[in-house]
Amino acid sequence: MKKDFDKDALSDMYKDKFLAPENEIRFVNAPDGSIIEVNPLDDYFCQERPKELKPRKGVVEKFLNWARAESLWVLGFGTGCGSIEIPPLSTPRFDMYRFGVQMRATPRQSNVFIISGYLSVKTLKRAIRSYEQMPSPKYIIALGSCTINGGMYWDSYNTINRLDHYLPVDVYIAGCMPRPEALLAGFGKLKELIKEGKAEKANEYIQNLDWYKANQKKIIKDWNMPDYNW
Amino acid sequence: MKQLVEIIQNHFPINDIDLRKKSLAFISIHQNQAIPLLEWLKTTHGYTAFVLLTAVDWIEENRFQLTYLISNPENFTELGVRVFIDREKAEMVSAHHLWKSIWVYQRELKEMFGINFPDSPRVNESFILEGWDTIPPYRRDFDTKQYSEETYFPRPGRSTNDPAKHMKSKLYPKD
Amino acid sequence: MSLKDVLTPFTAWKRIAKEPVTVIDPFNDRPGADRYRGFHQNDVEKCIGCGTCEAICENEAIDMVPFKDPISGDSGLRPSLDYGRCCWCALCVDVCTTNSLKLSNEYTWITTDPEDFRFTPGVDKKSWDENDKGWVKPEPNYEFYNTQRVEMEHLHPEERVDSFIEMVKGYSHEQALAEADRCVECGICIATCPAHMGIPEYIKAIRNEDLEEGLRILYETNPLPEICGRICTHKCETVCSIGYKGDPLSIRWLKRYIADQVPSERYQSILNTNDINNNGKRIAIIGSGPAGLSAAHYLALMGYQCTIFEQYEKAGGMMRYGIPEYRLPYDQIDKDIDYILSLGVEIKYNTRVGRDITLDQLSQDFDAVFSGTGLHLGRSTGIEGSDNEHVYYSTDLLRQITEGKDIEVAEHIVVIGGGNVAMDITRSLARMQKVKYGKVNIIATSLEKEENMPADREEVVESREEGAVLMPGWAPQRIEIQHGRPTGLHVVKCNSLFDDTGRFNPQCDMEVKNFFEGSMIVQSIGQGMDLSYVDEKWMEGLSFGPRGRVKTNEYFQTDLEWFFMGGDIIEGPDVIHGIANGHKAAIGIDRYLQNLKD
Amino acid sequence: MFTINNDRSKFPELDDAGNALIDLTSHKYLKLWQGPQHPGVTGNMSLELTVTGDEIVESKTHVGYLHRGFEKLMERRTFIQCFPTCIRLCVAEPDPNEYLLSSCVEELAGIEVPETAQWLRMLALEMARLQVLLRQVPGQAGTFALGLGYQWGNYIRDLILDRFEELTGGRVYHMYILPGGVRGLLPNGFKNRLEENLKLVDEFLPNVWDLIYTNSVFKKRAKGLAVIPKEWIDQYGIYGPAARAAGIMRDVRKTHPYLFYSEIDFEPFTTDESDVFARSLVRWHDLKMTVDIIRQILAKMPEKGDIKAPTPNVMHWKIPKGETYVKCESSRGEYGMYLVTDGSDKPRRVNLKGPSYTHATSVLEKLLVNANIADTAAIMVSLATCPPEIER
Repeated sequence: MKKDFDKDALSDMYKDKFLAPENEIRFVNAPDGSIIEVNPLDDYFCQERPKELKPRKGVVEKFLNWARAESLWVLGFGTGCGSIEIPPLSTPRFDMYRFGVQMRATPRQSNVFIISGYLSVKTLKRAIRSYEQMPSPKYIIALGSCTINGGMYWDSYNTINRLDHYLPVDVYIAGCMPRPEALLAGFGKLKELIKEGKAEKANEYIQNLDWYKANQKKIIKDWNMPDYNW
Repeated sequence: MKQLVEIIQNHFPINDIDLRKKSLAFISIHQNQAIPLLEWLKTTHGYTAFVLLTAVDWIEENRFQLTYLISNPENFTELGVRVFIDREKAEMVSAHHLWKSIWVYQRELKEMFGINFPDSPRVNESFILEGWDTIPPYRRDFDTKQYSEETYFPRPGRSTNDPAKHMKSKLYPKD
Repeated sequence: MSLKDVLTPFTAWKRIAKEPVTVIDPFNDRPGADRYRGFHQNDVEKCIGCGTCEAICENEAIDMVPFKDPISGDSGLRPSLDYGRCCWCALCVDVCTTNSLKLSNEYTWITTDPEDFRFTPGVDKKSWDENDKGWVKPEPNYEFYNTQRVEMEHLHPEERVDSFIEMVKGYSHEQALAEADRCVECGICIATCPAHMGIPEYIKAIRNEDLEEGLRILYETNPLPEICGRICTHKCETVCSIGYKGDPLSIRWLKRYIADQVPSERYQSILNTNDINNNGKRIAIIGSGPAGLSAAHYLALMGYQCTIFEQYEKAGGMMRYGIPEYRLPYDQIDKDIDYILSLGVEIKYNTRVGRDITLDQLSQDFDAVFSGTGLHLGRSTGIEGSDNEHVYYSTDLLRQITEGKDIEVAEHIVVIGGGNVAMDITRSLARMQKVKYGKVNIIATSLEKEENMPADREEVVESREEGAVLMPGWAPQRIEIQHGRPTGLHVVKCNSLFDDTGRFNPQCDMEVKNFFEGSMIVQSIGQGMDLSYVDEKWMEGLSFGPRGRVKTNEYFQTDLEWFFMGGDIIEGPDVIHGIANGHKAAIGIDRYLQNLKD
Repeated sequence: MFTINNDRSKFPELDDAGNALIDLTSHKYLKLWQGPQHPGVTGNMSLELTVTGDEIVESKTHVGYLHRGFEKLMERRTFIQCFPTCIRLCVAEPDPNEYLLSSCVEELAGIEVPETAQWLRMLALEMARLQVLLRQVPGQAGTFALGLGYQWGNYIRDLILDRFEELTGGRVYHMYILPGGVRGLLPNGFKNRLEENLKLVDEFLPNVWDLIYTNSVFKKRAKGLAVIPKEWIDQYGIYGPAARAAGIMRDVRKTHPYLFYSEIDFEPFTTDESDVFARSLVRWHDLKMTVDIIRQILAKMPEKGDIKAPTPNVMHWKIPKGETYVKCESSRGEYGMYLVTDGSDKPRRVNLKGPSYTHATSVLEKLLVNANIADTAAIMVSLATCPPEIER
């Protein structure tokens, strides 16, 4: 599924927006008196385009999908109201660990990103970085009205209206906010999709990267980071 | 509150007195007199706690209202001091020397209303927004719905009908 | 640090023997609470598509989408939800005027396609449609608008029964504001009003205390607001959406409030009718009833020179001669008519077309003719004894009362009829009985049963309050005449009026008889039209539809191009239809003459 | 190659005026960002820390990750539409928002709320406080990696949410207190079920005491950490439990009794230590007191009665021109709303002032200086920062 995309618009979008001071090239005095050049864009980021994760053949892929489905590690980044229902999930009453779901503190260890509600532009920028830092295969679960069509904040100047323009979403859960039970059911649905090999949104993101980047850059005014964050 | 307002009246030219309830009153004072009044109330009348500072945009009158709400922790009363400033030249003397917390409010007002407080610490750093490049959002002439529709791709495909107009078009289209 | 501080935390181990608290099957074991605000349900049969839910939704989550063809009182629209917007606050449920909307207690809906989250509850089948738990509007005393109407003050029955003083006092400023506040601005009523008046707008003008704007809105569609504000049949109120949970809005009294509050001398400046350009065309209007006055008003605004021919000595037609003064005082009729006359409309009184001037003559002297002659002929029951001189028609009596003529008032009176006119004559005669004999002794009988009586409910109640005895459900058989004078009316029980095919075919039980004593009988079972003024030559040019009515097009133009007809002879009978017809005919005449010019 | 300088006594270097002189290009300082991901107790917020070793020399608070522009959005909503909107200001404890908006509107419109509704409001507010404290009290230990109490507390909190669901129809966003009254009487058997849950809290209190407050590790780390001097209370704007931990009685329920709090017998706990431990202790006592208050409310409140005062038609409810400030006590301290109306059917300006506004900015920035990186979470939680309240 390729999204329609205007190449000319992109080149405009890609014009460098200003870089944050901490991302500019700087010189640091080492304790021994030598001067070290630090270029954060080169030193901290990878400048290469991401690659699609091609499925393996036959039984191997099935086995991998089963393994992936039964071990969903969720990034502990609560982006909106919905994150208030994460603690009940991770405590004894609902106990998501029995479904193979657990919270992780850093993107490098996680493969599920719960966008738990509205995303302000400022958070969207961090969410994109976090998402891109997650290793493939990765999945996004979107909670509540806000991620679908703006929800409560449909007319707010600072929150996005539809998440699927900026990040690829595998599963949507209705509600404002969805209850823990609905969230567990959402994990169930995601598992099904993974087992059937249908949770391919991360690859779609890479296929349509330019379209997503253009959308992201349209609203993130100070894009002071490289285009790819992995 | 009435007593206090009378005492203030003897020292400062205030008007628009609104004795809202037993523990709350609002007064208005000229821009130049406001900070001295606050300082005076803080030092001599026990209004040592600062509650909030916010602005109201009276766009029809082309002015901003700044409300300094201060409270007296001894007798549990609150006093709102209104100051009206010109909307075109939105600038106010900073009060950060009076309370340690007030610079945050001033920084927010600078960002969200575009009211400048020269000399207030970190007043030019962005506080809530990031890379905002149009008019400050809390001003009345900023239309948040329009901005949202232009910027954030509302999901298309919805349409609605007004019952009265719909009935007219179906039942008596020619009238 | 003491040893105790190291050891006490280990007491937590005592909980190891406790029963686990985990919900075993969170998908099935945990239905929402009884009040849970889950997904929407709508009873589409109960819903009237008023759109109040859409208006209160702060997220614009609700769209009104077509469900069926609109009918009077039902817009045919139904709310459609966008779950990309909804926040499940249930304000839509709490405000719903018909209580058709509710929330179920189901809460799980998962999909991969965000476009799925749009549906029309009750129309699109969902798994929670049969769910009977969930949020409904809290009861009691929890309303978002006042369901009780502001009571209109009336003269007390004892005060009013012996006089013709107007009995409805009218709203005060506070009452009008309170009543206008109840409107939810759905606009369902507009389609039902024959004149399609801008009801929500003028009620909004009352709320904004801008009565001048209110008057302008009234005159857009209705040039007789004082009159309509008193005696309109207010069909709008029967469909009013807030009437489902309580009383409908008093739309009629609010209209009257606007007209009452604005003094007549300010009308011209408010309505901006000081200078109207005369276009030199002349229109003849037959009859100064509501239809004629309405046509004259709108034609005059368009610049036509209008002349009204009125057979009696005062203008107003049935409004003056058919409606008793206690319901519609004459000075209020004059207020509306005087304003119309101030626009340059001319009335020729005591001029009956067909007697003093012929229609043929009018057709030559004028560019177009509008006829709104109404229903003036009383209709007879045709039963034995109805040709007696002491058996009257209500229309004649009402006219004579208005004219101030001395009429016979017997001590015992029987009125035949259950409509508003029957109530009018009953109550008028009751007043005269009270004055003459000091007591009321009048019986009104009708074919229809109590619940089907065509008269307005309040008329029925007020008649009773004034001492009249109402006997619905009796069919008149014969008037007993002794010594040339009626002594009473024989009736039999009437069981049903219409047969299965809906045709008028009264079924009576001849065994159940009754006798109503009365030395004066009034027949009030409907009126007939009188087209005798139409010359034979033109009569041939007209075609007739059902019930002997002249066929007209949508602009009330007859088959004779220059001849327009409207009001009770075409539609109704009531004032508001007459006004609507007159307005429409005025537009039609304008179009006709414009086309003629081209 | 590098020699590590362990002597940090001269950091940060000060200029002549005594301000910190931080040169990032030297090897002595490091900039470290904490957040905006949040571990569950506070909302999204980031701290820009300048550290030397594991010691913080400068801290800047960055907020705005949860900014939705409520105050702007409410300016284009009618008063009844503001009601579902404003409650989402604070996710963890939405009820004070509902109460503040309602009571502001009622005050300006001159509406008298029925007695039963007022008692029900009190019940909802106290239940909300209970569920927040059930997370917050053990949550403080959670910041020192003692997660067990958090597991216990969250379970009981979930039961309280079940009661909320029964009473209000919502689990987290209750939308219960609306202008004019509340949206429902107590369901049948509610009192008994709530009492069952309160018994669990009774049991929880000594357990969590043994687990946390006698715990040598917790004591060692929390005592003496981030002491707030008494003089700061008014100077910086410190409210609620944080002020009470410094020995200053700040509780709106006592100082400006609203609803029927004057008929309830309670005495908020105060202590003088003013460190993280003391603030946590105050919250533990608050939790105990809340249970007691709820029991008193249940005993005193009437069973039946009107739940809503008649209001004008909410579809076009206009409120006379005016302004007011109403406050109540949230679990974090004084929570106030400043409402300005201009005679139309929409508010002219709404400004919400929560304790976090000062706690998380000027106070936190000040307290973090000289603290360890590992203690930042503990200090944040002890101040009960709630970022949505700051940026709204």
